[in-house]
Amino acid sequence: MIENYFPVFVFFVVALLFSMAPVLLGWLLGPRRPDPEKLSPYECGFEPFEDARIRFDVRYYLIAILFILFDLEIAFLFPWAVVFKEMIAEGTHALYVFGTVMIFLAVLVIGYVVEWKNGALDWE
Amino acid sequence: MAGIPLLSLAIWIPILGGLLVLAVGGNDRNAPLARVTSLFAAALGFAVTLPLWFEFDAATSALQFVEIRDWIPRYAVHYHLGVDGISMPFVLLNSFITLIVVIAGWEVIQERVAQYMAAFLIMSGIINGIFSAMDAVLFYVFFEASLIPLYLIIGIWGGPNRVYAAIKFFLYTLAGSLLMLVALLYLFYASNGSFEILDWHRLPLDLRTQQLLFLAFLVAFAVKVPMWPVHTWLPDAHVEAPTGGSVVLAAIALKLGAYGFLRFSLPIAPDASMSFQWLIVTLSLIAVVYIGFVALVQEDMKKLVAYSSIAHMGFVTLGFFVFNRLGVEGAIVQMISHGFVSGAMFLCIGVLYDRMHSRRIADYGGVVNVMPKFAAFFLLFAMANSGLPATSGFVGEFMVALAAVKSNFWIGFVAATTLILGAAYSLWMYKRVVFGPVANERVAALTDIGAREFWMLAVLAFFVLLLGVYPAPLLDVMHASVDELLRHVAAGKLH
Amino acid sequence: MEFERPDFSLAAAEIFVAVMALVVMVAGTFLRRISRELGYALAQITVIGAAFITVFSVTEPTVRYTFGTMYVSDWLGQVLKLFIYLSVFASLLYGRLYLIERRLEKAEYYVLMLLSMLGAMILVSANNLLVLYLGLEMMTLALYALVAFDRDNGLRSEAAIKYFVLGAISSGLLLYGMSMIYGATGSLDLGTVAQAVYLGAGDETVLKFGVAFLVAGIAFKFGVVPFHMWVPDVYHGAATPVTLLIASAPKLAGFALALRLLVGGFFGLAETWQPMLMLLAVASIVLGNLAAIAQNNIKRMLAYSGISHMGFVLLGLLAGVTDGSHQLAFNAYSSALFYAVSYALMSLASFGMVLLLARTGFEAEHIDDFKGLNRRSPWFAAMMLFVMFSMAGIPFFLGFFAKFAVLEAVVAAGHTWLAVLAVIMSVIGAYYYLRVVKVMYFDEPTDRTALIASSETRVLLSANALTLAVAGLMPQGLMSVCAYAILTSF
Amino acid sequence: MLTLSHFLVFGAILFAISVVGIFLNRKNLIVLLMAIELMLLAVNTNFVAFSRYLGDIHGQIFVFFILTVAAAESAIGLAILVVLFRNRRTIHVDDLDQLKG
Amino acid sequence: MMESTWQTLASWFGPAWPTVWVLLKIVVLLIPLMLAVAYLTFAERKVIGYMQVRIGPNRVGPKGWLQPIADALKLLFKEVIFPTQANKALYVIGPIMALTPALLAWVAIPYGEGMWIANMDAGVLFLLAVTSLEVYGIIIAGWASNSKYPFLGAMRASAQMVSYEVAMGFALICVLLIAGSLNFQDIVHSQAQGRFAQMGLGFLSWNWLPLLPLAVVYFISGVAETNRAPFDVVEGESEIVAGHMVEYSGMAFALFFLAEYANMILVSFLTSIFFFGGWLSPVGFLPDGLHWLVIKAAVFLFLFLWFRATFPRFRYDQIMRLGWKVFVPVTLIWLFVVTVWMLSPLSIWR
Repeated sequence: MIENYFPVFVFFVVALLFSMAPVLLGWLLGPRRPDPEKLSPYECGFEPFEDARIRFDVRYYLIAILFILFDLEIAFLFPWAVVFKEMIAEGTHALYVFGTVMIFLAVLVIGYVVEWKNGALDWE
Repeated sequence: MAGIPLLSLAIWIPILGGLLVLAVGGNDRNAPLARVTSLFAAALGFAVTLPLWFEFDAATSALQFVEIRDWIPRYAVHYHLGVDGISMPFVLLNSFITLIVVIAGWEVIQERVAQYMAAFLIMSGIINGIFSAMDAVLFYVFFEASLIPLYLIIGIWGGPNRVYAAIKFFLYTLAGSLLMLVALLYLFYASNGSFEILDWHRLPLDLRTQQLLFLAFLVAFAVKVPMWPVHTWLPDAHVEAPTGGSVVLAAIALKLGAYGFLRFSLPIAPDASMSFQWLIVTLSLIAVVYIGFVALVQEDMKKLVAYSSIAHMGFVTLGFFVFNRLGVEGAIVQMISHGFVSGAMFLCIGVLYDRMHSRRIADYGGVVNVMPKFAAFFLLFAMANSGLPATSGFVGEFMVALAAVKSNFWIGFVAATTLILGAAYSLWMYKRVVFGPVANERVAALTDIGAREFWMLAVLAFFVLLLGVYPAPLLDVMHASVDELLRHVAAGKLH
Repeated sequence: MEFERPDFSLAAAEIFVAVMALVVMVAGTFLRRISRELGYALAQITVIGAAFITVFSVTEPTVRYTFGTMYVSDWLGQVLKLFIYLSVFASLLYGRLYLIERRLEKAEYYVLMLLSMLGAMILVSANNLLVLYLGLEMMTLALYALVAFDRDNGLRSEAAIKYFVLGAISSGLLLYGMSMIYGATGSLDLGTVAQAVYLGAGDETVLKFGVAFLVAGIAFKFGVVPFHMWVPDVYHGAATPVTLLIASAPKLAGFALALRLLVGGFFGLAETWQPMLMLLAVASIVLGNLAAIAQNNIKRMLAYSGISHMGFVLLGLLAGVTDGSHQLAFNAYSSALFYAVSYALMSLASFGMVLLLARTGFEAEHIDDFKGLNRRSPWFAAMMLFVMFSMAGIPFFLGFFAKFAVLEAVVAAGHTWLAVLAVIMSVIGAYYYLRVVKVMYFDEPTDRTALIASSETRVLLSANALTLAVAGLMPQGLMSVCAYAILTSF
Repeated sequence: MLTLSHFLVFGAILFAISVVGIFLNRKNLIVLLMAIELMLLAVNTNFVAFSRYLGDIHGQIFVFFILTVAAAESAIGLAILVVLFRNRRTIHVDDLDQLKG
Repeated sequence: MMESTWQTLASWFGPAWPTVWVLLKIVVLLIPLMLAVAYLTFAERKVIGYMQVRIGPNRVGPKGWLQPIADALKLLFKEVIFPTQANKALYVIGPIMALTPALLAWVAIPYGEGMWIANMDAGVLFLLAVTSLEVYGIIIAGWASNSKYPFLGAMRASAQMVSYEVAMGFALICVLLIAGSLNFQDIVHSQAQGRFAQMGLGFLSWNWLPLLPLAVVYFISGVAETNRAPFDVVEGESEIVAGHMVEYSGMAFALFFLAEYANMILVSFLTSIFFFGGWLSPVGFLPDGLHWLVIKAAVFLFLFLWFRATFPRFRYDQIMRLGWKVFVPVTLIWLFVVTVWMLSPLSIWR
């Protein structure tokens, strides 16, 4: 079981090296002629006039929050999805489990509907 | 009279009366109605206590008029009322004083009349509860609850510095009583789940436990009495309280502490009481002598009487801790007498204050010229306060002094100085206020007491004199109970 | 696969509340125009309905388990739940006008209220570390949002973030403790854990570590010193109806948490947690009372006073650890329960009074805002007087008997010095309660406007305060309910 | 090879880092939120390690729920943070000083 | 003969052999992958060129076949600019964090019956975990640049990516329901069953037919995930130039590029595996094999290019609406349908 993950580790190292190598190469091979104009942040030709880490739209936060919640709902569905077929095959409690998951999904859907209705999903 | 729960009536009639007063006279427009209702309630409250005296069986030390009912079964707490020869007179005294206070506040109080009257009535009921409770929790509940009305009385209708005085009063007494609570809980635990005071009297305890309990009780009661050095709240409270408040404070509230000694400290921790005799006696003597001197230099009449109260209460505790019948009975008589006398003194000062709005001795002089009737009463009470013969003050002080001499000459000797000091501060104050030329125009403009004040003082004067010349009935009532108490104390618990 | 279908009827109240919370949410979304009245009405119906279910669904005082052994239905739970309903009910009722005046009366508010109530209910009935944690989080998450609900108010959001951060830390501590416990005993089920602890199974060091973390987590939730930093800020910063809720229902639920974890689960490790509780209790009683004196804001003052009250609850809990005397232990736990319930009642009334005085644009948060209340409304001044004296523990009020019961247990457990310390601190505590009475009765009013309140609020608030007096005259009923609850649940 | 105690020590280190992070950080509330997440991560490590060690699945289920709750928690935390920032224009820990007394 | 060759090899390396073996496999994977990436860029230009009736690059090498190589060399010799206000460390980490997961995801992909680098039981989970990490690369890059356009671009990109991940997740749930496993091999095997497969019409047994809406959702979400046209507002030139890559140059910039194209290929592979039977042959008389997978993926890659040539760029709000208000409900409904279907007697997955 754990042996299956050994290639993953090796691959990870390779992928990391493979990603770092070009940067290193580019840095070695490319010229370096810095000048202040070139190194200043891109601003369509204007001088940068305020901190770039400006406040951004609160809707991004909203999206992030929605994503976290939905993603976790999905995470909860994964185990069920994997065993559900087997449960049907065995015939034990499949309907009961189905009911449980449907309640779970119903709650999710209610939340979703409320969000929709309250405009949380709009990006106007 | 059997079957009628007299003690319950004595407790609940004033309390319910007080609530009724609040209900009918909540608004100051209804003040007259509030006054009449409260007078009625106070009179009824006093009336139901009278049978206690007449039906009392002086031959026994057992509790009488007993009522017992479950209250909090979970902690075996009972609604257990009963009086013996020691507590019964106080119930009467309290109900009587309440009546007087209601009358005294009749015209003087113009603001929030109903609340004023209700506070006194409720307090009266609560104090009756303290004197008749035979269950420790019931006692404690009443004991602490009595703080609330008095706190409000001082704080609302008091003088300029009333807030400080009220809070100081409250916290001092609360601090004391909470330690008592721990002691009570300990006794509950030690007695395997009983809050019956009488059970505790029989509870065997070792000396060390007794001493700790005694100290816990001492803190509670010493503050209440008040004993030197925890007396400092009293002058403040007295000075700031309205007349009625001072009267109740001096006449009744101070007795609670002393009563506590008789009901708790002595019988529950008899051996500790013996072992701490030196402490109490010393403190009492300090109170008597030092406070006597302090009283002498007061400029404020109320303060002076307040200090004199402390001195007198020193006498009471002294009487308890000489452990003989004469001393204890003398102390009780002294308490009753002091109830009348100090109450009367404060009423007299109140009479002056209502007219002059000053309590400074220096503001007065020659009052006798404009208020002859008042001056006569005042003289009588001042004499009683200094313990002159034929007044009630003499009986108690004499008995205690005699008992002290019997126990130890020097104690008696020191104690006796109170007679001199008492005479000094009372009569000197009287002289400065009443005699001499008319001090100023405001004094000249004073009017003599009216009928209401006259009868009020007259009744008190009657009792002061009656008790002074014929104390026997009072003593008869308490003999049996005091004997039983002393026998119990002498027997001790360490066998 | 072993599988047993759970008995849902035992959790009927929870299910009902959960469904209703969703109903309120959907109704509030789709019936926006009438959602205000509807939200309020539905929320109250839910609370009352849940109370009915709780009362009628379990009549036998037996301990029953469902969802495996994850969920327990016993009288302790029932009693606590009923008081939780009462807290929420009162918070909704007292806070109604306040919310309308501040335009905060939205369906979401009621949803959050119901969810936090649901969390508290689950917490109260949990018999498994996981369920305990879930209930706790459900309750507190809803509370965080409630605190921040008035989103244009800087104080609210500051309070919310403080509550959130410290609450999250406390959950972390609690969880860390739970993981240790799990590791040492191999189970999340409290019964199994208790057995393992009793039998001495598992690594003792790990267990003790775990218990220490658990106690810290519980202390955070209780808001006892030294984990109390959030309490005054949150009480102060939150909208008063929310404060009212925070000061009542979560304390009851927290009590259940402490009782079920420490007593139900780790009684065998009492010698580890008892000294910790002692330390916490003493520190809270001392610091809570001392700090309350300095407060001018009544909500802060009540917060510190709450800290000291929680110290008393802990005293009751720790007093249950005696040398094997079941009688004394029962006494101690029922006294702690009694104290917690009494405190909830008192704090409902106290914040109810703050709400009563508040009006549009005016919060009545300062003690001075109570000035001369006796002139403005003698009746409510008297009610506040009841509350204050009850909190101070003066007799004829419930608060006295609460202290009485706890101190009795403490003395019986042989910790007389603790009792002495507690009463000394109570005297100091009395000072600030007296101050409120002082401003109400002794000072002249600066503000003579008449009190604005709906008649329901007036009635319930009066009833609430009068309960303190009536239960003070006849405490037996409440005491025996608490005792019976403890007796039948362990 | 890796033993249980390795994981526990790892968890403890994570936990300690997060606690230190919480109490030393006076600058940024976001960092605080991250520290809290780290704390939960430490807990999860413990649970998973114990679960594997005990051969009991419940610990892993607990982790599942912790993850969920952590997400809900950070959702609410972020929401509060946004509201706070709107009101105060700052998320510095030291600037949270309106409530005191 | 083969056996003995392996044994000889293995004996040369001793205990290091497993590592070497894995490395070999990785190299065998990575080289074609990189070539594919390189020539995908070329193909894109050519395909779009032809679609727009132009020729596309044709100068470097025969018919322009060396164009990708030239591009790579050019980028290699460009200066890597570090803007003055950038957070240097994060600035470098950004592109690395974008590419590493894009490559790492390939470790889980199966290439044929028993052909894998790592055969994980939780393969799908691993894949989801790794691909989710890519957002970090973009966010870090945008943040580290400390410049407005990259920052806004990064915000947009990440919001868009996470939005579509929800729909993708729900779509995957259905696939897992049918497969009853998180293992890629099992997922493919599950598509080889059913009445049609027995009839030799394998392609009708594949998931795309019963899960048609989900297949569409999945692939389109994949397009959005990779920030490709028409969802390429991240680098909408007219608004925010090149989004999170504005400040990058040289090889640092190339990494993002590599990541993007690697992801395109990955999405194509995944769509093939989840919904189109992976390496399974569409009809019974043809053998299964890697070539089928490659062909299927190539079709989807072509779709990528076709989309780009055909559709105008969506507005950001349209993108969000599509993700949240169309795809999520569709997947939820289909999830319900599939579940009921599975329980019903009409279930085709018994």
